[in-house]
Amino acid sequence: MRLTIEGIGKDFPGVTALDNVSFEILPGETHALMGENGAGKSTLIKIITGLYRPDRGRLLVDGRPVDFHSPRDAIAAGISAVHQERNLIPRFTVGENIMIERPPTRNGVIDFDKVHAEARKFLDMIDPSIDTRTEVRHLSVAQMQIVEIAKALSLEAQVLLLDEPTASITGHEADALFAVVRRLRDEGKAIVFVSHKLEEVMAISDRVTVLRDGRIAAAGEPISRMDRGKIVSAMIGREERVAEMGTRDVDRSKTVMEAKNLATSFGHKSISFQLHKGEILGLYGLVGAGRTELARALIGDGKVVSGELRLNGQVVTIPDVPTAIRRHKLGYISEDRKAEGLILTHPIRSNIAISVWRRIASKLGLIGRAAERRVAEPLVAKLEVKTPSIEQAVGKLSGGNQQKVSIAKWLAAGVEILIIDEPTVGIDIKTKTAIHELIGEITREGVSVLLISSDMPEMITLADRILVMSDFALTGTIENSRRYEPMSREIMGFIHAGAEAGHAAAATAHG
Amino acid sequence: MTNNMTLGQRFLANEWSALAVAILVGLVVLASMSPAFLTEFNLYVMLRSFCVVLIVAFAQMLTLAVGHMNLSVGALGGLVAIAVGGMMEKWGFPVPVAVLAGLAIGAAGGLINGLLTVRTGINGFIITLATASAFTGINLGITESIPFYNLPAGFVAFGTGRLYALPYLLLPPVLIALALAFFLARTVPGRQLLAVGGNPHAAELSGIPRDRVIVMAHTLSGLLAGAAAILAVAQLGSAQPSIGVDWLLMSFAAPIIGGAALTGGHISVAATALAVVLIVIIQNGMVLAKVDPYWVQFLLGALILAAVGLNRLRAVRAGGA
Amino acid sequence: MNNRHRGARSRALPMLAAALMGLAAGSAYASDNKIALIPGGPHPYFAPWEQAGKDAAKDFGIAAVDFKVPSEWKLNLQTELVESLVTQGYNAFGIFPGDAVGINSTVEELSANNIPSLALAGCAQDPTKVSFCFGTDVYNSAYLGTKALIEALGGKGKIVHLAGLLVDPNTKLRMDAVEKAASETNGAVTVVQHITDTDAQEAADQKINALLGAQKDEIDGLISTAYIPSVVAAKSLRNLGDKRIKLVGIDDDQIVLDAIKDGFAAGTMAQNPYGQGYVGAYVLDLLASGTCTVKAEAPFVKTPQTERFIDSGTLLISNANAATYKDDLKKITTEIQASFKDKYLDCK
Amino acid sequence: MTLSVSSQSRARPSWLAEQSNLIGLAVIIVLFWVLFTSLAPGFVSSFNLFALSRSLAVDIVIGFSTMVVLATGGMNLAIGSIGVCAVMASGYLMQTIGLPIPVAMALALLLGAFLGWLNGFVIVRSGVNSFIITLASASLFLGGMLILSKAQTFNALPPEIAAFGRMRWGFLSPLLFVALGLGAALIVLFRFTALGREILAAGANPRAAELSGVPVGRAIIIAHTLSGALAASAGLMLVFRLGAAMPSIGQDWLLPSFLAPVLGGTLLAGGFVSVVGTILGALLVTTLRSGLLVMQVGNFWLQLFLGLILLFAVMVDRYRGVYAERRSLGRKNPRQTSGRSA
Repeated sequence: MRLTIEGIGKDFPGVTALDNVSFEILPGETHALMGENGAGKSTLIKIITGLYRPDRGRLLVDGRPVDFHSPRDAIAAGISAVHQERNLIPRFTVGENIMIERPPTRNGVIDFDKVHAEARKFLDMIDPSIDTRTEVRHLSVAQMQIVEIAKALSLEAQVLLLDEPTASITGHEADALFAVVRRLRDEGKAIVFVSHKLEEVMAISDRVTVLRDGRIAAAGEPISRMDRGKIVSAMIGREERVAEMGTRDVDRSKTVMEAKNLATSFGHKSISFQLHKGEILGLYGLVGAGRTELARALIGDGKVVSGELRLNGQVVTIPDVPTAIRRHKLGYISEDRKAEGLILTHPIRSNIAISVWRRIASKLGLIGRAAERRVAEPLVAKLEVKTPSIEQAVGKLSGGNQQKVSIAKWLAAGVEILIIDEPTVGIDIKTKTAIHELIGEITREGVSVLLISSDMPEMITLADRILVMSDFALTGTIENSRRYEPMSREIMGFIHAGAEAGHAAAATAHG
Repeated sequence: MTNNMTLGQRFLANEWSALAVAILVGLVVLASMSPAFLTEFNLYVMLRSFCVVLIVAFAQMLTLAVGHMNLSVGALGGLVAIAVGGMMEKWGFPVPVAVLAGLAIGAAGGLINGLLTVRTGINGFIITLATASAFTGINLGITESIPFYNLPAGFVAFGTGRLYALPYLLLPPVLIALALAFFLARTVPGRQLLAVGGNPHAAELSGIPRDRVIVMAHTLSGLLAGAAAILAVAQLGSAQPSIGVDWLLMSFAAPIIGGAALTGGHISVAATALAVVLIVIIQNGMVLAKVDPYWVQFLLGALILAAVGLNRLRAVRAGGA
Repeated sequence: MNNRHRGARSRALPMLAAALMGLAAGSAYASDNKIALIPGGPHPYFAPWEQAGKDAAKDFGIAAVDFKVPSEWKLNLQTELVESLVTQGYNAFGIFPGDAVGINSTVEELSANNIPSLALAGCAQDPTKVSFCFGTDVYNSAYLGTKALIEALGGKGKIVHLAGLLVDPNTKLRMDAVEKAASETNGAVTVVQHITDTDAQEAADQKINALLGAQKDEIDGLISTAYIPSVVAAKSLRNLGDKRIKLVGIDDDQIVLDAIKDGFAAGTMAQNPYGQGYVGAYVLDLLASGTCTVKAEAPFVKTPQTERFIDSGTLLISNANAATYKDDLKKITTEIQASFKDKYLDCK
Repeated sequence: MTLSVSSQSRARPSWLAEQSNLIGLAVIIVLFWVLFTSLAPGFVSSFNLFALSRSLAVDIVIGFSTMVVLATGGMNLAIGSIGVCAVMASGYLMQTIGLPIPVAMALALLLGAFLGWLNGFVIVRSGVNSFIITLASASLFLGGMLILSKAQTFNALPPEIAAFGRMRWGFLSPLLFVALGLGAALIVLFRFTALGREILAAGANPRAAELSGVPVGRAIIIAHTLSGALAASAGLMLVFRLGAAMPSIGQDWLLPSFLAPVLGGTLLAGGFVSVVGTILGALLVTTLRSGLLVMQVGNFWLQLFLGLILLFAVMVDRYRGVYAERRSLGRKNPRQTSGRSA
């Protein structure tokens, strides 16, 4: 089956996620789809699998245009996918989850023996150790990922999309997966393989398509003609202006935050690092490396199990988020702006003043709209948030302006340490640079920043030092030379060091 | 994982073990307290009051399975009751025709609930609260609160007839329970219903027509509410407009005590049935012990909280499954 | 027990009698009063009020005597209904109080707008602005019923009292009456339990069957002072095939009458709802048009609730008078109506 | 009901959008008043206006009791039970113990607040859906009250109670001014205090509020405490009106308690309340209730009308509450949007 993607475009308020994306997926090939976070990869996959409808362009199967209203249509057309987030029914057995699309029936009744036999067939391809009769909720994250892959295989689809399939499985399970991928390819099926990991892509894909900021950077290039350098430059684009950060005086003598072999309830074993006054400390890692979890533990949204956390020299324990903000001046900008960052239905003025309501309220706890406006207006001007009025509900702003409001919120709260998680995901290029400059500026005003990002160029542009995290452990610290090539190679080196070291630990660490 | 749990752990792990123990203890205590407890007539009385409540619990259980709520169970029941009564008394419909028409009205009510909930995407609670008031309105509008008294003798006889301690009324609920257990365990729509309850997004991504399944759940819930109403009319021997007025609390208590997860996806027909048995034993026991009837109201609330607490404890202990 | 058809059949008799009386009285007033008869909520006991109102309107030439029922047994629904009817121009009310005291604030407002009101079938608690209370002497009726049960038991045994809604003002009086009658046998007859709130079909069915199921052998007699429990008890005893437990009920539902005939019940205390409606309308019409006022020192009966009580008559129906009790009630109604004016009213 | 166009046009601030909904509601109320007055002149008689004002006062406070909890996106099914507990407590304190009226009333309000606090505390501590907790606590509170009071009505209350219930200021009942006073206090709470904002933020997006330093648990508990106190005050108002403390108070509060706030624009999903809207919502319901009775439609069909109105109001709420989000996700976003699903 030949799947043609022709001129696909997709817009979200304030940002164009995909613009005129065209390439073809041919039968009997492994086609890699690469791109930085926010380049539009998962949006494209959601369009191909029928979850989203494209605003422009169309999909063609063997030359015929198709219109998918729901995942059912895509599955019927022979396209199945393994999405990044877990999509299994917790209380169903493994076998039933795998065969959920069309459970085999005998005269109208589900034949469970056949269900488990069929499921066994697909499961054995990857990991024979999983019993099809156990309930999915008792499995480890890695095992769940395998069941998801087996489920996609069971559909005998012509086109199989794998979105970051190896993110949380060990090396030998990945190898088993690659063997299956090769076998399916030889049987004439098309495998679309979405991944960050360069060497995986180089190892198994025939052709590669690279997306950058919603546009095609390289369409269906045979892997033989592409080498690491070419792929990376396609992903980040040579000519992208690396924002010249103004000189920033990082006071290395003063440590504002220090962690000594911290262990957290999320699974970190022993994390140690130091954050200096006015410094931007980068924390780089792939999806599932445990960076967001570390941030949540630090601000009291999770539990620090053991080890020592010092703020400005004193040992502190942070019971909950309000205390982190009020007493320790510690703020956190979440990666998921909509769900965890802002209150979309409330006006800009309240979103900015939210964490200082108690402070600006009068003795009786009274706050007028004017009090909030006095806090919000200067910051909206300073950060150049484009909005018709301060009464505007935040949900109606563009991604970039929403992020500015988040930052304004923490500036209003007068935080000294700000943890920023994926600051520019899903934000257009122009605003991205403005936000980078903004982050630089607030550090000049004395705020120290712990920057979590999986956007390599952003990390290399902003961070003074970069911690590399892999599998809930820090595997290296690098002084940022701001030269892209050597820095990205050194970082990826630490990633794999972590990965190898992680092999043995993976099964037990947080299974 | 589950495979290395001992038999004892496995017995304690599932939902209805605690209920079975509680029922046994209840039976023993009450039998010793009063000899009349195990007499044929008293067992008959208990089984009779068990029938209607069980089907009402099943009606609510089906909507809980998809993570929704059906507040119109009682109101729809009342409407079906007077419809069946009216059809038999006023228009002289033969009993089977009236019963089928009644079930159809119940299903239609459920269908309306389902479509409105899905179409507006609003929490089932508000929609069914509104339709409940509408159904009661139609009921009162038609009957002006005056019951239909003279129903066909055969139908009324069925309500009071018994074989030693077993009331004829017990037959439909037992059949419905078996059919429901089979439907949820072995049929495709049944599994889809639990799948949508367990993880709606995953179900949709796996190609399950989520909206259609939710509408199906509400329709079946309405159908069962109708069935419960018809049984209640047979039991009372007259079609009372007030049937269903006190069903709401019971319809939630039994499935929850039977371990139904409120977020959907996990219900147990057996555990719900046992929960109803437990509740009926408590009610009967209290009349026996000459205890003030208001304690039933109090105990039901306490039982719900206890069951919810137990579920939380079991979920936390099993690592937030 | 078909309430609707019974209504039709029983209408024929009183209509005939009333027509005769109307002619006799010959003093049809062409009055434009609009009178409302309002029960506490939907209940078979009040069904005869509708016909009584129509008969009174015809016999006494009253513009309208309407029977309006709140949709549920709730005082605020009854109050709302009364207030709305005032707005619609009704200028006299015969009310069964949803609550003996709760009704008084509404009655106060009615009298402030000089709209007369009577308490029918149930009394309002003094101090009250209702002209007087015209109903069954529930205390006396329950007392006579319990005495009849004790006699049927042969003077000794354990009895259970099935009572109506606790919110009903008469229930408390009936419970006291049963206790008093039992105490007079100094210990021979004891009241084991008062089961209240059984005046709704589902509650009655569940509680009475559970009671019989659990304590069938320890009970000797049942005294029911509410309509629905009498019916349910009669059905249960027939279903049980038990003639040992004696039952004395209230009201004249066909199932209870059949139970008396077949020996499952010893008797039932008949009340006179038709008379309450008929005479009530008649008096309200006189008060509303101002032709009469209530005599201050009229020969009222004093009860724990009110000093201005008039008994609408009650009698025990047993096998002896099962066939003729209706005529006896009719006689009582006509006597009260005829002698009412000079006994209780001062008229111009 | 003019469907506010705000969700489409970006420029107009939400203030006008909110007002357009209230204006729509007010227009409908006026229309009904004209209709009913033409059909039954007695509708605007001083007697009916007084009766209307009294039942309106109670409906408003019942609406406030649910509105306060809707702000947090939760719900409170126990307002009827809390109301009747406060009523019976006040009856007991006044009649049996003989406390002066103001002291008894204050203690009854305290009891209502405490029961509300209990709901909030269990909801936050257990993390279980507020529907189930308040469903269970409703029967717990009611059962407890019935056991203690044996469902005996306290009808020997001091005469001032019934007298106050019948008092008239012009053709309106003083109870209405009590309700409007409570409304004013709630307006101050939700528009001008930090606590009010925290409750609304906790309702709109509890996760974002938590991460912005808002103590969400505390806000929910306070909202439920307020809800309990308001339910108690609604119950006490009925005691004044009926002149007796009766166990049957509060059983039919559930539907009106949702009708008034939802008609008035309070979002079911939480995050937005309209105090004036709730008042107008209650006025519409009371007008319809009284109007239908006057039009001889008979109160039997009333339930049907109220049900249909709530359905209609819920549909309108559906469009008012949904944000640009709906278009940004391309296809119709998943059915269960920000609505607090079970």
